[in-house]
Amino acid sequence: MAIKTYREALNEALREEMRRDDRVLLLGEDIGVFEGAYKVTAGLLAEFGDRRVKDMPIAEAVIAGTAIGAAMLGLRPVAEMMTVNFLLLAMDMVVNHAAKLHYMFGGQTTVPLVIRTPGGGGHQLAAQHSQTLDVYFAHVPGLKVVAPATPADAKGLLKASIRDENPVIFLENLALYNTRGEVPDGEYLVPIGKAAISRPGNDLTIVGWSRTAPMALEAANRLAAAGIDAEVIDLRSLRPADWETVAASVRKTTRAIVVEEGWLSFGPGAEVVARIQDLAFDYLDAPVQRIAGAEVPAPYAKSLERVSLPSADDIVRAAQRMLPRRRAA
Amino acid sequence: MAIKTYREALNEALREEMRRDDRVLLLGEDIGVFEGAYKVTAGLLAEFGDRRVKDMPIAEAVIAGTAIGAAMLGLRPVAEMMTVNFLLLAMDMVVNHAAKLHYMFGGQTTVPLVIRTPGGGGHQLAAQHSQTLDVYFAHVPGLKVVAPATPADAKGLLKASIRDENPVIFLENLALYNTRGEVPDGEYLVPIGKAAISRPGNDLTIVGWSRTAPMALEAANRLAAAGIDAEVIDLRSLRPADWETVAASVRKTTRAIVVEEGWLSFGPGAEVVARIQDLAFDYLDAPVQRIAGAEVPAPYAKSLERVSLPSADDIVRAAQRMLPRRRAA
Amino acid sequence: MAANQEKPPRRANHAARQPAKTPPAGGGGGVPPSRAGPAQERRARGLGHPGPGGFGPPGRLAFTPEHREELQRLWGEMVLIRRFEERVAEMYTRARIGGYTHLNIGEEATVVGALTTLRPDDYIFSNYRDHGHALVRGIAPRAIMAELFGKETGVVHGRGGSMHIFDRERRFMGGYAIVGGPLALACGAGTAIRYRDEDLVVMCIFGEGSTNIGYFHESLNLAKLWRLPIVFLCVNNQYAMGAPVQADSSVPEIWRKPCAHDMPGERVDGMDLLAVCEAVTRAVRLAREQHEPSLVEALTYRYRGHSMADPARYRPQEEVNVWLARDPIVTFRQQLEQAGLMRPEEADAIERNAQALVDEAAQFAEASPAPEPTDLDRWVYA
Amino acid sequence: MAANQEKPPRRANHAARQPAKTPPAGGGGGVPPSRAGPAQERRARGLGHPGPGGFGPPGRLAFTPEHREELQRLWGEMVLIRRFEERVAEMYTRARIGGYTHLNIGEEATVVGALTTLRPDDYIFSNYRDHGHALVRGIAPRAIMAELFGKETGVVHGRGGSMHIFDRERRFMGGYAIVGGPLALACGAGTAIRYRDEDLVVMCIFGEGSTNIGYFHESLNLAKLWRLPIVFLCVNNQYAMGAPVQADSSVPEIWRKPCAHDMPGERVDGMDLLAVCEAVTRAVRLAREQHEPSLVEALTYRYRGHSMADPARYRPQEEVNVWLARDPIVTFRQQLEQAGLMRPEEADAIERNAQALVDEAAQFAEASPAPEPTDLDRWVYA
Ligand SMILES: Cc1ncc(C[n+]2csc(CCOP(=O)(O)OP(=O)(O)O)c2C)c(N)n1
Ligand SMILES: Cc1ncc(C[n+]2csc(CCOP(=O)(O)OP(=O)(O)O)c2C)c(N)n1
Ligand SMILES: [Mg+2]
Ligand SMILES: [Mg+2]
Repeated sequence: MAIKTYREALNEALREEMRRDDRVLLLGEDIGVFEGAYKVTAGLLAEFGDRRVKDMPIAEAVIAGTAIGAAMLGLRPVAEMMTVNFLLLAMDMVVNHAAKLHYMFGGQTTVPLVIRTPGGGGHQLAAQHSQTLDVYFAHVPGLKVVAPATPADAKGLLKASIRDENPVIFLENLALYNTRGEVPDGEYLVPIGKAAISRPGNDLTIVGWSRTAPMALEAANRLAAAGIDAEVIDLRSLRPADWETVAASVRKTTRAIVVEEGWLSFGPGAEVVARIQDLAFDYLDAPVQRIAGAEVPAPYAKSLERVSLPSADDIVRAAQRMLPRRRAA
Repeated sequence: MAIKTYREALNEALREEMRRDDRVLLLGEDIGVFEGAYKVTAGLLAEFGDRRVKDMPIAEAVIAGTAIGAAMLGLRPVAEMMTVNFLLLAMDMVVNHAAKLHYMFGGQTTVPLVIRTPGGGGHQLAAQHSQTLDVYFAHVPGLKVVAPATPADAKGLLKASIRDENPVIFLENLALYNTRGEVPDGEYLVPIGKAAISRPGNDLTIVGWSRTAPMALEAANRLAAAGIDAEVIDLRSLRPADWETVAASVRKTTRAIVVEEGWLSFGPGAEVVARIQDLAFDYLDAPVQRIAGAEVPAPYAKSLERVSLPSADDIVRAAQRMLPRRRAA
Repeated sequence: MAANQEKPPRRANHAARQPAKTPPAGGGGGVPPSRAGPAQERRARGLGHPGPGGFGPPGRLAFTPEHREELQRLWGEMVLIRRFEERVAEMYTRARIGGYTHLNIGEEATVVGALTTLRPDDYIFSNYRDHGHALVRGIAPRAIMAELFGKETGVVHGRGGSMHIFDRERRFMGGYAIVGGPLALACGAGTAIRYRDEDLVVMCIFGEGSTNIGYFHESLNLAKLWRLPIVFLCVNNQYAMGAPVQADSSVPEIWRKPCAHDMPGERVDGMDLLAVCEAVTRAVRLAREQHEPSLVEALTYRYRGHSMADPARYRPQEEVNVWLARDPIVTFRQQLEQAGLMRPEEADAIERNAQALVDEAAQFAEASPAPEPTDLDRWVYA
Repeated sequence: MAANQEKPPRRANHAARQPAKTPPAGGGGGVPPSRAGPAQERRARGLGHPGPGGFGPPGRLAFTPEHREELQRLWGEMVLIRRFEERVAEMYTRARIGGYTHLNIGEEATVVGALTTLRPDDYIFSNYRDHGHALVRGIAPRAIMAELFGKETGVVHGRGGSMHIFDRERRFMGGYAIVGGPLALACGAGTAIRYRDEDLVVMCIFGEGSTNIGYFHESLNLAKLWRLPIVFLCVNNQYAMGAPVQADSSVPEIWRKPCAHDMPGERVDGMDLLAVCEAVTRAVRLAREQHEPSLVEALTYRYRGHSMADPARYRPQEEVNVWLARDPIVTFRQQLEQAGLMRPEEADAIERNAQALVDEAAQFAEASPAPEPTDLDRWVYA
């Protein structure tokens, strides 16, 4: 066990899986010599050579297609898409192909691949480079969608994703790469589809994933100081999602806030709300609140970008509105 | 006023707008001589010639790009994507470009275009040709997303979409093309963003759009015979969506069912639920129910496809479960 | 380094070794008649053009007695496709088959000539027009027909239907309904082969209309860059739905398009089984032995509409007639008979055999059970 | 009809009319040295290769007294870009500028030489490396710098930043951050021009790494098919982020790629302003007068990393040195001075002027207000 960054944890997972299984290979733009736009693949070309760490032309569709075809022939490709914004160029491969082949070919092929990609805003990268498009993947049966929030989960879930027989979309986040935390050494697997209770509490449930999970935790810690005892749930994966853990929490707390980084309308948070109202209807003391990104293309200017993204402040304020009596505490 | 099919109504809207405004031109695969895969553009090449009805190579990304570039220079392109499944090949153009340019260029350009495309299942077209991907567009600020259910709305909303200054994704549905209804002659515009109450009622609100709106109406008519007086709301557009009309209805009826054709999880129906529980929380007597497509890639076999799609039967059953006392009636 | 245009490699040799090929009858769909002289015309049409690397020595088949059995077998494959597709058309009309259904009728020489060049352990990626490909690959007619009927006994258990035949055992890696998609997947298959250092080949089959979508050049570039053992087989049947080739492609000679990747391209008469077989044999050898991907364009024609739903009114009847006059099944039979390699009784027996297979397939399909609704979500996840 | 390779059109004439161009120094990033003889090498490198249609007569500029003023102006443009970008780098380091910031340093001759060929009513589509393009197009340095600072006074009101400069009035149709995207939009602009029967031209600027994505060939095909008046300007600065051109492109000579569309392609020394200007002038004329789209590949080098975040450790210093020795600003100044067309005092004045503009721009940007948070959702919808 050592303190590592989220980036290092990912790198460790890739390295360990490549050592363990020769079928694992990496595909992507500038992942070799350049070591990845965000340096997640640092050192892997040096260790594994260009047979297994394959730099590809700027052609996202054929990067995804190559991963799918290789997976159909029994390899375990891990493709890096430089950011999720560029994955939009490979949506046909992801949705019409990766997600469909096992089913439409009557179980005769599997597609065991991972597409890793960071999303998220906050770096003034403007409208075409700052999106969080989780719902695009979470909506699609046949895909698994994983979105770790901590270095330990980054490692454990990436290793589990690489070993999964299904296509996994592995959502990273620019704002998390430098975050630090304890990461178990060696063989450490986190099962896909199980939420984590990052902080137990009784007054209120706050649900997040990826970047919004630590944000929720920060808010909960501040709320504790104000006498509000929030339970924080980190979904960890959106497909499958662990609705039972969420519902059980809300049945206990009777109130919930869902926090997501992307645009509010038709985002994954809506599904969380829909599940809560379905599974815990009779327990709810107030409408589930959503905190999300502003519904605008990401602006470049810091003054605008700052207010366009959700923050721990927003969560604290919403919680205090929901639990006014405790506010005075 | 005459009885026309949904297909004829669309054709009429295109014809009228092309006559009215020389800036309107049509782009797409096989829309000219072939008159469109679903014959929506029948007769338009003959009337307007190949300057204005432009057959394009099979290259969805550049079809969308051509529409965007032409719109930036002041034309009003209407692009047909043969089906929404192929629009996945142009997601970058739609999401990273069409939706973003007005904002990211500080208001200096508009992108007044329409992308028309049918979605939907029910024709045994299998996994790669049967999808309903409404949420992909509804989620994106900068786009408008229109989904007419009736021939009259098809005409009135298409005309309004062509005149809109923004990029409009105009969602048609294979199952609707042959449906018939009264269509006002000549200048008939339906404003984007206003839901229709297709049937007033007091016991229950059923919300649908596109293909599920007539399905909801059929169910409501059958429920009426069983003594349940359902109000049917046809959203007509998903972005902007008319949440106030939905909420007002639910405040009256206290119960709601949302019906959508696509996959349940993370579909647009979740947003409808989230809005209802937010805007009408204190009025709700039961959790909002969702009826949606099964979460599977579309199967080819009729025996499977039939059970994978929502139906009026499903709505009737759900309504009867929600209002058990009236069941005997 | 050297460009296509710089190096006239083994073109001369090659032409000498090769029997003259009949260019497709003039005026045939889409290929504008050349205004150049005969030699230039040959080259402009790309017939036998070997590309910079040269495609190596010609294939082995000829109308000679030692090939009698194999030639009859190949003719039989074409007949089987034709009879099968005719039955499919009938069953579609009788609503036994749903969805989109695309036939190989008219394209049999291309289908059989190309696929017969492969080893059983090679891989094939096809598109939605895949029944013929599946038949030649040895998938049982009954399993395909049952699939089209949407039955549990179908080759993919009724989940995929006409456009999505797949057979892992025969390395038939699927029919796909998205134009261009399979080219990208083929790159992945090629990558896996090179990764494991195997001597296998991937054949990827697509139409001429599919060469304008981004996937085409993205895939060719990668295949060349990584030296993937892929044969890109372009079935140029002159139309993409209603669009003649020159309406979609700035360069309607598809064999020339790989020049952007210094990849060899060759055009062949797709109505001539042996010519197709020869050209594809060269391409397969290049891929297998030299890891050199290449493109073969087979000029052919679909006698029916794009799919069963298309009456194909956009084509002049005279054009259709020109191609009908070159029916590959009729022509090949005549050639066999003229060379004394097939007697009428033999032909009849082959015909009867095909007919029997197709009858049996339809009966099997009809009698088979539909998938159980309770199995709806089987195979969503592995 | 005729292929690139069949027809040696006006190549000879053309070469005769054109002054010898220095090929970029050997060993320079990515272009593998040719093994062919000098004439072949010239063609293989594509220098002055006019493509099948020929690019028409050469441009008009030369180091002669009647061009004195214009030549000085062009040098001044290069100097302005250099000084501006240096200031940008400084301001980025001082955290006044955020996001991704890509500089044109080293590419000034290409930028100025190409854009100076356009009329004010022509259209330009650029990419994220757009500061220089915007400056040459006449957008005020202060408006660009304020944009980079994320200020309301920026050319797009701080909404877009470095990668998204836009100026409707100057028909500068935007910088874009998605590789390949602008090529598709340029097709739309070209379509609108043809629709209205105007004599305008669209210039679309992109890097060599962007020629492997589907958009590239989809767009070239459409441009050729519809005869859209587009100049595709490929700024081959040898690297796409860390990838040298031959790592991504099976054909590293980008000028040859349009062969797949029978589109003229030409390679030019991108460090030589007049050469770029000449080649692009021909391409512009082709587009304007004959609706013939074409591609010009300018061989140049980025002296800095891909973006401000990239230390560019993947390039050998010797390679960088070779290109530094050909600095376009130094070279052009020497040429001007040797031809007696610019005195040192004149050069100094131009330098001072650029410096003053940049100083003023930075002050203006610093002093300008940031966008109001309450304006966050302005311009989401029109
Ligand atoms: C990406 C995509 N766009 C459009 C279609 C609709 N479509 C199916 S087949 C076809 C024509 C393809 O023509 P071609 O490649 O020549 O093959 P052919 O059908 O003639 O065998 C089209 C446009 C599709 N399936 N996928
Ligand atoms: C579709 C897409 N994929 C990846 C990227 C990330 N990216 C930005 S610039 C770049 C390199 C482009 O190189 P080149 O086209 O040669 O232009 P240069 O930056 O050298 O001017 C890459 C990979 C992107 N912006 N868009
Ligand atoms: Mg075809
Ligand atoms: Mg570059």
